[in-house]
Amino acid sequence: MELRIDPSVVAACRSLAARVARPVEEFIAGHSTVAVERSVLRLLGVDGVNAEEIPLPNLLVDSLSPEQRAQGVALAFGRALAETGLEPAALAEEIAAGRTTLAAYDATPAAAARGALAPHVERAMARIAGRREERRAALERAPQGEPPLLYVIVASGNIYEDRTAAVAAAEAGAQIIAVIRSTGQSLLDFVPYGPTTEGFGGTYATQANFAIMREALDVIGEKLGRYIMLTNYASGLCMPEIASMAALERLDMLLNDSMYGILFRDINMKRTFVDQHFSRMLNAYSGIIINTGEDNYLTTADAVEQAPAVLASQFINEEFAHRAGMPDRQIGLGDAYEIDPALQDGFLFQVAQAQLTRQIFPDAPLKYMPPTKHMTGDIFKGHLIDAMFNLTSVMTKQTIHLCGMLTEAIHTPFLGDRALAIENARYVMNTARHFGDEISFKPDGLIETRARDVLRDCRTLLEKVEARGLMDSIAAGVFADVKRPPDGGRGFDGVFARGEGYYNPFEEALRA
Amino acid sequence: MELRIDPSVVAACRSLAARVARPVEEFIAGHSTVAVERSVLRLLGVDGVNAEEIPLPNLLVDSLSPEQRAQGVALAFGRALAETGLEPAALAEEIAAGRTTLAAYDATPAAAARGALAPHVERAMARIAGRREERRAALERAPQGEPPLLYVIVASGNIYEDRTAAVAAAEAGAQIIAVIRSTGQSLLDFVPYGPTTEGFGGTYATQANFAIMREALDVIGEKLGRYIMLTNYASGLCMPEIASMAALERLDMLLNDSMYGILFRDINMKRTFVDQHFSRMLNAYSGIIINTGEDNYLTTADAVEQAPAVLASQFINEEFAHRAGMPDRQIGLGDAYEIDPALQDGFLFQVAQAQLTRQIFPDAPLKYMPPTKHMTGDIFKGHLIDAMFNLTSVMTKQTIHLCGMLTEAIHTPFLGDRALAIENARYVMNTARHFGDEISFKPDGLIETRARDVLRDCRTLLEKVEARGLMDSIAAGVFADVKRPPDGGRGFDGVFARGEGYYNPFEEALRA
Amino acid sequence: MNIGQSGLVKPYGDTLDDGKVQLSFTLPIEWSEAADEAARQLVAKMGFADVQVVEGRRIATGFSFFVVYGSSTQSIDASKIAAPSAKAHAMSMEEIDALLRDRLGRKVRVAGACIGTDAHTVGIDAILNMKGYKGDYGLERYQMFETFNLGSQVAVEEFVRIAKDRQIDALLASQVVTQKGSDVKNFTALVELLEAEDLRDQVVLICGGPRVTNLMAAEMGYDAGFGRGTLPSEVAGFIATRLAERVEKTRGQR
Amino acid sequence: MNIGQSGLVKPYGDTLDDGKVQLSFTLPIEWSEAADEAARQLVAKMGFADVQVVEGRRIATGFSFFVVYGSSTQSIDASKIAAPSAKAHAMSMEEIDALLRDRLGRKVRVAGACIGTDAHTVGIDAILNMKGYKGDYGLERYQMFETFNLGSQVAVEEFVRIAKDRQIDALLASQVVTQKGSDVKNFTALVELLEAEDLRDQVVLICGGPRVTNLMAAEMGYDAGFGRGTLPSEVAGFIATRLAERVEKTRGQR
Ligand code: B12
Ligand code: B12
Ligand SMILES: Cc1ncc(COP(=O)(O)O)c(C=O)c1O
Ligand SMILES: Cc1ncc(COP(=O)(O)O)c(C=O)c1O
Repeated sequence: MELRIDPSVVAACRSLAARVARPVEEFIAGHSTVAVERSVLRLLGVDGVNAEEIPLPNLLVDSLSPEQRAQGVALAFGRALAETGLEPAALAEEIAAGRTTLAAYDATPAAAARGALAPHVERAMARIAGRREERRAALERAPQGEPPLLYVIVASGNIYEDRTAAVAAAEAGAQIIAVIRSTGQSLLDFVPYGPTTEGFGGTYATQANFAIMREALDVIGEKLGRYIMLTNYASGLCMPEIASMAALERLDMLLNDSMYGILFRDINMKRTFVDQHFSRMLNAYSGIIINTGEDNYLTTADAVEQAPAVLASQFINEEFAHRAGMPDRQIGLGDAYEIDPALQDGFLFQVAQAQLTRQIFPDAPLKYMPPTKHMTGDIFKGHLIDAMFNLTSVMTKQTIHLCGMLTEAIHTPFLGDRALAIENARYVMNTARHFGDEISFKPDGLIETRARDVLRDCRTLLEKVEARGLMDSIAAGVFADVKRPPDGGRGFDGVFARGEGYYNPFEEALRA
Repeated sequence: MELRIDPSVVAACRSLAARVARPVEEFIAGHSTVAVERSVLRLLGVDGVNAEEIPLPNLLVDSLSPEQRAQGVALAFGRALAETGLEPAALAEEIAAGRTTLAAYDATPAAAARGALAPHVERAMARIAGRREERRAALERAPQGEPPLLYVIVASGNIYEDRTAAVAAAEAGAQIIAVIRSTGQSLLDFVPYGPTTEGFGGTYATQANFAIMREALDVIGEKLGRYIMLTNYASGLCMPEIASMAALERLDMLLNDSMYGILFRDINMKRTFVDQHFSRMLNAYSGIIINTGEDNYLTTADAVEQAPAVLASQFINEEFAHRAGMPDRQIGLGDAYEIDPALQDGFLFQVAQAQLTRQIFPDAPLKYMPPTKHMTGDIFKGHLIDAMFNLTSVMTKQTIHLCGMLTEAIHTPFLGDRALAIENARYVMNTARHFGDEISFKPDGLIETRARDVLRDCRTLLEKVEARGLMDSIAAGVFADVKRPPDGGRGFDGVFARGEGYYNPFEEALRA
Repeated sequence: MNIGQSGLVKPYGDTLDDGKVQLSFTLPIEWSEAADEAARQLVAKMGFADVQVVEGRRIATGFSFFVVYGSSTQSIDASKIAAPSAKAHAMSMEEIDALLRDRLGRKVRVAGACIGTDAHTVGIDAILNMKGYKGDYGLERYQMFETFNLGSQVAVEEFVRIAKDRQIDALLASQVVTQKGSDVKNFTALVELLEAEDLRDQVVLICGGPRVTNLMAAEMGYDAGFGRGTLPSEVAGFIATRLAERVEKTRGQR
Repeated sequence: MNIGQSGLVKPYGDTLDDGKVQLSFTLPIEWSEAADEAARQLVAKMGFADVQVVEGRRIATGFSFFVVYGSSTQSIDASKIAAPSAKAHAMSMEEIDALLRDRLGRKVRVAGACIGTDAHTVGIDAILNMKGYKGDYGLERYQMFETFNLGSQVAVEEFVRIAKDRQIDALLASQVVTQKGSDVKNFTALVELLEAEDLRDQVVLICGGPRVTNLMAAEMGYDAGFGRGTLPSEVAGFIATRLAERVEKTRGQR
């Protein structure tokens, strides 16, 4: 079922993406953010909150002087470690309790700081490597089953109800469980703490919640003889911190897009670019598959028109991921089934787009999002649109398959909705399992022509972006029709230039 | 989306079917049945019931002496017409009232009888031709819309509720309305009379009910600017009578299968063969499209195994229809989507079968039946199976598309079920309207191989039938695993040999 | 069971005891915003709280279709539901044959039919025919059953006559068409006729069909009822156990 | 309307007043035949007659899913439902602009936002943006509207401040997330704050979102509420009519 597309156009798009990313990479190399620094602390073992519920990593980073911050929190913290001889967690507690400050050790030489950090960095790296090895072994013992991998969300707001829902979904056939974050968490400039039981439209992403869910899924996975993957959301103001927590708690995937926060959450672009880079370095090392958010272009604007933008975003996400050291097998590029169900031959367009993505990114674990925007309260109709989506996915061999819910327009999924959604996917994917292998497209027909048009328009778009520069293009509203100024948006004050001697021990360790 | 099948095998099957039908045709030519005779009376204008609810056509035919009957009711009735000078309806009333008998006019010469019949025969033929012309004009004024033509059933048991349901369905997009008969009507050796409001699992087929429905559909069709077709069931003990009534009331289609009654209702085979022939002659002249019942093979046995039997039955039905003077465009051969939804790649097999039928019978208005057997009380799953059926139908360009109901396993359709079913078909057929045109099958792949296997096995089956003779084959259980002895089953006593001078004026008129 | 302290259960949406139920129905009124509101009030009158009309639309002149969610205020003590299954006698074909050989010492004579005007034989065939159902062999395949499959549209009188004439041990009646209660009517007619003919206690009387439950069977005076998805061995197991028990009892009485 | 003599309507399956309703729900119990029976009794307790559990199956350890049909015994007098639509002012863009030009003689200042933490701007954008919705132009395209689209996650305080600062005539608040009643909470907070600031009578106050109804809007103290499928011109028509009325009234008072 190959589309005959021009490989030279694909190659041109890739090299345009590289040229688009290069100047941004230079910016990234010269900057850090409060979130990157907080994640350094988290990796070192700093966790917990003070009496006002402020997470210690925030407390510590916010306590840095501008000069200290420019060198990275690690050096200041390392100095204190060296001088106090405390473990990182204990040191953080001391500082939180006001019994000492990071300012107190400025005179300590950088070398001592590095020395004091080294064993903790090593321990963190080993712990992450251990988690990665756990996953490898578990997958070997209890393979996941064949793709499209069925992915469902849980989102009750209460981690314990979510756990019930997740276990039930796994039993029903789900292969991946995503815990959706509470409304607005991506705009918080800190990560909440502890197990949580209240959230709106989702459950807070906290390290404790990660652990609760991981354990439950390990248990049910063992019972079912199928490893169940766990995923959550990174993109937002805390991308690198969530990436660290996910690494430590063996999440298997993370939503992580190089531009989502900018376009869809009005997060400052510099902040996002720096954050995504470090978070992806961590994801790469943790063996975590990232999921990019191209579906968002389609839910906010017309899906037929946005197709070239989706493809362009995929090229850019791929490029940024490569630059963070990520292999193709961890780059879960996004796409979605969002064409108006009333459009004649809309299904053909969807097949064209899905197959085009499959061919252009042959080794990427593509993430295919279900219809959402055109879902209505008519659950019967919704179930059918989901079925056509399921069919497209199995035909075009998508990898990560988000199961559409018949109640998409109504509420975050009920336990029964999830069972019906999984049943839908299983039925369609089984009855048409090899259909894609058994057909080919009419040469120069509707499907092939559509795919070529999208590819051509994507190239034009990337050329435009390359000519203007990525940051300016975003400012000019080239993507998703939204304009974001380079120094506007949330979290800009958390971006800073790396000073002379800036040190992030994990960056080094991860590059090694 | 052509399957590469061997045309010589198709040709072989056709000539086998011809050889299978020939000896049966000889039998048919030498026999008549009480149902054929009753339909002659109906066409002449005899209708109504006596005080005991016995229809006058039955009363009259049952009153014939064996000798009279062997000559056909027309002669006896014609003699009485000639002698009494009454109109047919009035004459029948006189006989019913006991004021005269058919036996009274035996002495009248046959020529006088023929003469007396002639104007009534002519009037009947003209009326049918008029009905046919009405349909032609209506379709020209308000075309039906493109196939697959959406066909739904109404079956409340009450003709007035059925009318409400039919009009609602037409508004929702239905192009054909079928009124399902009450349980067991096919085993009645008479046709009930008048409008009826009680039936089980369906509504009685009566001429009054036909007229009520026809009128309602003409009105709504006019309003919608789309001619709405009406259909009912002929096969059973009253095939030719229902064919006459349908001709007079401008039904557009009739379920009419050359073997259904034998296999699935234990009606005597000779009775059925004779009845189907005359009923199809009438259907041919009325411009009524017949629908054959191959779906029944699939609901009673395994659909994967029965595929060759379905194809064989289609060849036989085609042959019998041709012999009754029917053009291809009126031969609505049946097929159904009944493969177990749990079978891997079952969808591929369905596509293979549907496309095979489409290619072998390119001009037949194929009738595609929905999943029924594997439908369960899980209406959500059922809706999905129906969606895959709808997709198969539009891909393979079926003509008459029975909309599957999500509540198939539960109740005869509710008004709301029908709306959902039509919505399902419309959505799928629109979003994938030209998908079939845009793909081709892998040469020698699963789909093509399956189609070839079915065709090959059909030929083998027809060879077996031809070798044994059709009647003996049915007796031996070759079809649908049921054994029916040639002289067993219901209605055998209504079959008789045509005597010297047998006369059926409509047979002559229809042949002309 | 995920039940609260009380033992009472409620429908479960995404939180224990939230009571969430999905409803859909048609109302014979023209669609409008007021129709949505009528649907909402109607569902509230049915006793649901937090009623949300998530879909309401015209499906034909004078008819509107609705999808509604609400929270049921009702709950039920699931632990107190008495619905003994007739399928409790899980045995293999070999075990059943052995049981009958040991305890009864002769072949069991079974007659099955689709009674009344019902012509849906696939279900009863699935139980009786050699081939069976979903890989589970039918009664004809058992060494210790002699089966008579009378097919479809068998009048109740005919069925009872055959039971008498052929000295049937177990009668299996099937009903698939349920419209307007025709199934209950026919099933009831069968018991009544058997009682009138003093045959009721002579036979193991079983009914089946997709809408049959064991409870409903008991209420109608049957020994057992089997619903959707029944396997032949479940029926065979029931017959064998019941007959074996009768033999015990008769022995005990002597 | 296909209603009986009484004016009362019931759900319609295939016969007037048969009351047929489809339900589905999950129970937190392990599946068994007794679970089916529990589901049946539960639906009977909800007040339905002729309850049929047509599907019951295990969907996870300790959870079963059911599809049920029953006949509702409830009915409603649809003719007495008072749910005036806010969409009754069907006018074209040209007509609306003309009305405003004639009666108001100045541009109407409109501000819209997705309030609270809600970030679902597609709905309010559909009403405000030039492009509009389903071929119906948005308010920005009208000559007589000056619109301020404040985007998403606008705090109620911020919204009221802007209303004051920019002398807004009509406030449009959107809520798409409804979980745990967050929509009603935010909408109510907005009215209360407007009242506290003595601004309520100064503005035409409108809410919208997929679960909003005009009735609910009235109950919360809004001038109008617009639900799923709203077209911009319906909102524009309402604003224009309401403002024109106010002008009349003020004139009348003088
Ligand atoms: C196949 C079928 C037919 C075939 C029947 C062929 C045949 N020889 O049986 C044909 C095409 C002839 C047919 C005709 C009609 N059918 Co029909 N048919 C069906 C269908 C699609 C499947 C039934 C089936 O075979 N199921 C598979 C078997 C294996 O399941 P089962 O019957 O439930 O049996 C299992 C258990 O219930 C149990 N069991 C059953 N009986 C017994 C008995 C005993 C003693 C025991 C222990 C167990 C047991 O064991 C079985 C194995 O697990 C159903 C819809 C559906 N999907 O259910 C409609 C359906 C049953 N038919 C229906 C109707 C209305 C008719 C007609 C009346 C329509 C018409 N007017 O033409 C006719 C008339 C037939 C008549 N006189 O009865 C309706 C009944 C509505 C209702 N609830 O009353 C249904 C539900 C379709 C619908 N939605 O309208 N039908
Ligand atoms: C697109 C979408 C998103 C996009 C939003 C992008 C954007 N910029 O708006 C993204 C991906 C960002 C998103 C995120 C989330 N979403 Co969202 N999303 C949707 C989705 C698929 C479509 C909504 C939509 O755009 N509809 C199309 C518009 C045109 O329709 P509309 O909003 O109804 O608007 C019309 C009318 O209601 C009316 N109207 C609306 N507002 C107003 C205001 C006025 C004044 C007037 C007059 C009229 C009016 O006019 C419009 C035109 O007719 C729905 C599911 C669905 N199919 O409905 C879920 C949905 C709304 N989302 C949901 C959730 C939970 C979330 C998240 C919280 C999930 C998470 N934890 O990550 C986040 C958080 C966002 C937040 N902080 O609010 C839930 C809400 C559940 C509930 N009932 O509470 C839904 C129902 C999905 C689900 N089943 O879980 N989402
Ligand atoms: C890439 C990506 N990250 C994160 C999110 C969720 O972010 P938020 O918590 O802002 O809704 C999404 C949601 O669609 C996404 O696509
Ligand atoms: C060809 C044909 N005729 C008639 C019927 C209906 O006949 P009856 O009334 O016997 O159910 C069917 C039903 O499926 C059929 O396929």
